[in-house]
Amino acid sequence: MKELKNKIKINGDGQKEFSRSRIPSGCAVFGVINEAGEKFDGKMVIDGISIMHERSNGLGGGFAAYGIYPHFSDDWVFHIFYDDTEAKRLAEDEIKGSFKILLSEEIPTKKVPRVENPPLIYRYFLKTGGNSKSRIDSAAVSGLRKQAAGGDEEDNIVNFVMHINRDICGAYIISSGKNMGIFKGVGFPEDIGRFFKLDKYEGYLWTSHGRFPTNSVGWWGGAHPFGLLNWSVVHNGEISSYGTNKRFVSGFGYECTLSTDTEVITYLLDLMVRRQKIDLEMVHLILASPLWEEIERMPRDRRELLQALRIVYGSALINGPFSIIVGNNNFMYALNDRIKLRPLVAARKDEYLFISSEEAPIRKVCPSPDVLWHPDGGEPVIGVVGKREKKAGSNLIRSGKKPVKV
Amino acid sequence: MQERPGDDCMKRIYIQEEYCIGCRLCEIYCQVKHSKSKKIIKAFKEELVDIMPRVLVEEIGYNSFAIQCRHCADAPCVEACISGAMQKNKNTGVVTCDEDKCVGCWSCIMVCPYGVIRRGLSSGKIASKCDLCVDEEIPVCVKNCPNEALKFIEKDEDKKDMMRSKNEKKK
Amino acid sequence: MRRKNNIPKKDEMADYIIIGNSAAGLAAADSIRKLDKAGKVMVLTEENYPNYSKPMITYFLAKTVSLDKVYFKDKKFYRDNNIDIRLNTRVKSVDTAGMFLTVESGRIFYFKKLLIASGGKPIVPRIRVIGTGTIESSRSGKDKTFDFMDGTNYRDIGGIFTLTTLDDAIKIRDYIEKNKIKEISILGGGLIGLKAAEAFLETGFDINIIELANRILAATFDQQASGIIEKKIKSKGSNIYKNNTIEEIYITDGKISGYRLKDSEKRGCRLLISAVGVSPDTGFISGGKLKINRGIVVDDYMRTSGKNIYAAGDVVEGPDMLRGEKRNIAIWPLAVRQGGTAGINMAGGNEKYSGGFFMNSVEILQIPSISMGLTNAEEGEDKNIEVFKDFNPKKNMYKKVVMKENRIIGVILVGNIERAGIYAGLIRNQIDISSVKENISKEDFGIIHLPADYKKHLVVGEGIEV
Amino acid sequence: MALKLTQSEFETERDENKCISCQVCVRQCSNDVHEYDSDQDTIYSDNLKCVGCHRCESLCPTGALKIKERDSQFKTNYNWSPDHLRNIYRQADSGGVLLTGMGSDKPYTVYWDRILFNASQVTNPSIDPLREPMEIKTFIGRKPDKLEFKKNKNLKNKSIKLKTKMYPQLELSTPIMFSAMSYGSISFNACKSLASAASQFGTYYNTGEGGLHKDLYKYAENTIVQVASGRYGVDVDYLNKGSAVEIKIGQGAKPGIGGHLPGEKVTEDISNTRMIPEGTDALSPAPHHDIYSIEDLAQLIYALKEATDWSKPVGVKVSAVHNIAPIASGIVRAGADFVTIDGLRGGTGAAPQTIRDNVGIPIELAVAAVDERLREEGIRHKASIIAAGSIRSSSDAIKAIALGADAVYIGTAALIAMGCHLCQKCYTGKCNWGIATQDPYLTKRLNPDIGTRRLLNLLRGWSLEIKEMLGGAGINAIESLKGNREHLRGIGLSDRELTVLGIKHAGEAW
Repeated sequence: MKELKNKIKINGDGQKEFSRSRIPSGCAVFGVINEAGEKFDGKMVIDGISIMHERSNGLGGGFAAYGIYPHFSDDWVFHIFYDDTEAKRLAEDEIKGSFKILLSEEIPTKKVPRVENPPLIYRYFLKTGGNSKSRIDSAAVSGLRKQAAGGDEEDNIVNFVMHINRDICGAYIISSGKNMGIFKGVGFPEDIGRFFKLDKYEGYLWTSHGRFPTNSVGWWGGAHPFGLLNWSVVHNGEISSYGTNKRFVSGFGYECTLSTDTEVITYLLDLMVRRQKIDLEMVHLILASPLWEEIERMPRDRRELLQALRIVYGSALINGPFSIIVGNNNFMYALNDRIKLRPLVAARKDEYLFISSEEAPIRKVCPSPDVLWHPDGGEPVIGVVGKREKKAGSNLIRSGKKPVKV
Repeated sequence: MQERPGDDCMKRIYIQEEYCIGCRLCEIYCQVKHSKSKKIIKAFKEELVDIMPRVLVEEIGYNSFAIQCRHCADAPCVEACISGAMQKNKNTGVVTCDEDKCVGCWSCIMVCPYGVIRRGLSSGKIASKCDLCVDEEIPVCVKNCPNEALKFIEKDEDKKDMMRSKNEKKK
Repeated sequence: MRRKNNIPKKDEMADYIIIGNSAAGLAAADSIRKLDKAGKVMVLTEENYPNYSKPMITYFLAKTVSLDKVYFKDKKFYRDNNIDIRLNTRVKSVDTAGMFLTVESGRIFYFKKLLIASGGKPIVPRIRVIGTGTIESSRSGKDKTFDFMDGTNYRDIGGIFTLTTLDDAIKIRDYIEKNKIKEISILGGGLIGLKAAEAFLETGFDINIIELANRILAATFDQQASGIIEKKIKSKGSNIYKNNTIEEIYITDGKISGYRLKDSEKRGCRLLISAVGVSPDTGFISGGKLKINRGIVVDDYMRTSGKNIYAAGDVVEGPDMLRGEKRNIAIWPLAVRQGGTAGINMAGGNEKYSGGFFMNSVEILQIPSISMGLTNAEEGEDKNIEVFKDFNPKKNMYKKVVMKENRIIGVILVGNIERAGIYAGLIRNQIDISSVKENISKEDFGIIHLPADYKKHLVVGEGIEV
Repeated sequence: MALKLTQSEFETERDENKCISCQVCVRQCSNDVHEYDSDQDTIYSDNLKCVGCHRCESLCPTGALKIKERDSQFKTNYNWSPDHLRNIYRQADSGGVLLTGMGSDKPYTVYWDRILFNASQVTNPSIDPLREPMEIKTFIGRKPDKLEFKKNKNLKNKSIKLKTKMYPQLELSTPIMFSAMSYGSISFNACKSLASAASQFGTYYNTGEGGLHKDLYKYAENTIVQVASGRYGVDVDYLNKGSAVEIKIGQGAKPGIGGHLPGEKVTEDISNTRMIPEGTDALSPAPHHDIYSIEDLAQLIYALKEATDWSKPVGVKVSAVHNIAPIASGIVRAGADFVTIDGLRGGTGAAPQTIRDNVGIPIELAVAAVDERLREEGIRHKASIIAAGSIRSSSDAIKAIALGADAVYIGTAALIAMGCHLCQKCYTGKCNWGIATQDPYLTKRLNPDIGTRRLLNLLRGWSLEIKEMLGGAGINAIESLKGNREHLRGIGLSDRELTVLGIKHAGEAW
């Protein structure tokens, strides 16, 4: 593993070097979930995100789709970008060494005028097994991973993804979940959608993102959403606490390779929900924790809980403006920073839950939602698959605020 | 005969002995205040007539304190004054010595238990009697004490402070 | 007996009547007004001046103080406190039971509360007179020959005066001018004698002091102290005759022309001031009505033996805290304090007079001197008397501190009288100074040398309650 | 020996037409520099004794005095600097160790001054502390790896309770505490000022190795008691009085050597507090004689935790030396709840000059290295790091926290707030400002009411500035600054220094 790393160094080109630095971005986010698990094609979400054309500058767009690979629903599917065939070869060696490849194919795309020089885009349907365990536990694994890597399959996947993204130049695993995939690149989101022919896919949960990075270079790997395992995160905003959050997750073995805010948010979510087993309904108490003046007014038990959360997970607090939509196999989770410096709107119609940076996209895809509201700073909006039957009355997990009757 | 320093409602000068550092700046500024020019260098260099400070610093070793007239409620000096020079102002409670009425009989010096009234050697009259700098917002000795040992406070307010600092000490 | 209720118009009525218009009287008026704004207050005085400070008359004589500066209360005092002042009203008798008094003019004044603050009358010794020529008596208009002079008839002899009132001072001043007097003899070297001497020495007269005791200011000074003063007076060319008195007075044309001393030395003298002492002016109280020893006896609340009758000032025999008995201490500060206390009690208050002790301050020819308490005690007289002395005749400095059972009971300061009041405080509050005895000898004896608790009381108001 | 080779370091300039011979300077100078000549009514000054503490200058009512550093008369020699000559003269005179006070004054790079802080423009809004909440509440103590919760499944209202038992924490209203300054090296009034300012502001002060004076028991809640190698004043009550216990292994100004309190300073009151005989030099031994290796430290930490039945954090203070990173890691693994790192420029009451000026490393590099190492080992969250050793301003504090410290200790800064003029003569015990002295004539010069007020103002000022800078960088909670090196940029630093500090150079974007 050691020699592999420096070999790559020699022929790395400027872009790789440059890509290491974090790319700030302001942008648009849009997500839809059908809580009854009913699938719908990508067209709806493409229409939604395209309304917010002005919120991105054409240097990044992307989608996350859940439930699109029913045939391989319990196998891992990796979407990988390669800058060149060399990177593909090296990456595939690694993959062969760790997984059994059920199917590997190029992701079908369509020529779209404003989407230029795409990288090589492949997807692999994999099963763990084979000699995956030995290769991953190699020397390069940091101390903590040993602690976490008690043979838990998902940890191995995390380690493998980090290993590829960090050690093999030109190879980026952009999604590594089950029955889900991330389709992103340089371009306006609606173009990327058409480029990946998303109208051909059907899923019960779609999130999308239009990017407005503040520098010129478009880089396919840097677009949103950012994926790890079943997580997909789209993020509008910029975290002032990036340094602290990055350091915090690195203490638990997460290597921030792609240097985007979204990446660190994803790792925070994975750490909190999956590894620290913190309930989804409580995650906002950490990522956007209430202010001390509110905590001091709470009853004793609640105060003790929140104080403990801030003492232990203070470094996980995401500070600075953000609105994120997080996708996972069975839920969509949206959150605003605790003083709501970025817009976020939510709406419901029958078993559909819409989340968007602006109200217009929701109106476009669903002219008369049952209820539409603006969640408070630090107040999550959660949609869970299977929560509702088709057309049944809504027993939605209501967020603190009473929704605005439309 | 009872001497209570000052009436109960007037601001008085009090001292925290333990913080008096014996620098005598109170005396110096008192002399300046009662000089003609009121300017420190001019007062000391040109007004050769000895301007007596109305506050007196006593010091032995590291113990020292500044003491000045207490403007007592039933002031012995007012009682003993045979010429009516020593008067206690009804409203401000301040005891002052009217220089041109004073005949220099020194009865006030004889009775003042604090010994803070002193003879003007050249004038043959009382030359050093604290007038509480009534025309100043804060007496100059208090204002210029570098260690805030001198305080100018209302009696009750100061009583509360004294009590509080005493409790704090005891607690 | 006059019927009480229908008082004949001619008589007068007041809630409070004060006999005497000096320190004690006006202090009482002041404190009455503090408690009783409405009550009718009347002050009777036999003299013709609204108020003046008796000790200041020697300053008037020495011309350091003009006539209008002799008042110690400002002119508006009576109007401000609505006090009815009656000048030239000498009280003839007091009916303690009927609660009224009669004045010389026969008018009767009823009172609810009476304060006797008549002060003291000068004592004039009985001296044989050898007259050549007749003495013209102003009042009787006939020539009169005497063989003895005493308190009643000394005024008929020209050139013989006492010095206790402003009138005396004015008469003396006029007499000196009229007769171009250069030399003055003073019979009595006590307080008043020395005060008079102080005034005349300031203005350049030659004086002769004739003192019965072996030293001047014998009541309060010891040998060393009076020695300093005597030396200074003699240095001015004046004479002091000690253990001596005047045996005979010679009269020519109704005026004094000389006298012969006990040791038979004869001297020419055209102005003699009798200053042998003062005694309480209680003549107008006929016998038995009030308990009177040397002065009117009062309790701690200035009440006399008569109901609703108080007394204060030089006329009184009050508690002397040092001797533990009642004594007549005729000094200004005590008069003011007693008057104030009496006033408060007369107006319904309840203030206790904690007693006083003798104190005196006099400056003679630029030598200031202060004496207080029992100053004549000497070491060894009584087993627990201790005396500290620092005698420096060359620099005219002397400090004597008399202590009994570790409490200061007497102090004499000559030359350096700085901060003398500290000793007064120690005496008054009978502070035990055993812990700081060695400091007493310090020239700059100050508060920092005092016992800790008393020092704390003075400096920060804590420590012992005094 | 009559010949005095040493030259005076300072010279007092007295403006004759301003000096009114009021003798305030004569009375105030404890080094007897000024002397009044009564016949000529003028005041003379002996420059040799002047230590440059500016007391006379500050109290002179007419501003007639000016104390100036005397430029040395030696021939300029960049190798043999005037200090070297003076030191040798002094040493040739005394033959002893040259003592000095305060922190090193050598011109080593001050990294604080080479680091710039970030601010947000456009991409994220800066937060205005006057209008938005700005949270700088800080917790010091051990943190669990993860939290468990008690959830009652059946209830609808999802009430969740905390299951994990938290370790004891120190709660600070601002990430600034007063560093260890023992009663003995500084006066009781100085200790009282520190204690009462700490309690009023809601932060902590450290007793140092001088024990806890009984009159300061009432500030126990805001006291961190120190256990040093000399064990001065340490008994079970002392341990239970404080809110935290700090084992002192080392001090930035004198790494590797013990404490040195000159005998003149050990008065009766101090000997009671320290439980040592009066007047003896208090020389605490260099190593704790029961800690010769890391496992002994672990034993002492648990012994202290047992003694205080696990009710308060127990931390360890070490001076910043070359292997500070592995040392800190060892300390955390030995069970310490916080690690105090005292840098090269940390102050001291008395220390050999050569050690103070040549031993140890700057706190900036130490904090960066320790934070990095603990992070790599995945134990950074377990314990808090407190940076000490010449934090001179709120910006130093911000940079220390951004480099990885949880909070900072201020010592010299607090003394300066109380009047210290850094004349570096604390060891003489003649501090004219009444701070580093036990002479009652001098200690009364520091009125604790004034001391407390000035310290409160300092804390308040710095806290406001910290809030301004945090807000400027778009952060509204101090937790988001801890270790956030992305907000720091080096200027004029070598690549090597940048990597040690773990920060980019100014000009480089993310």
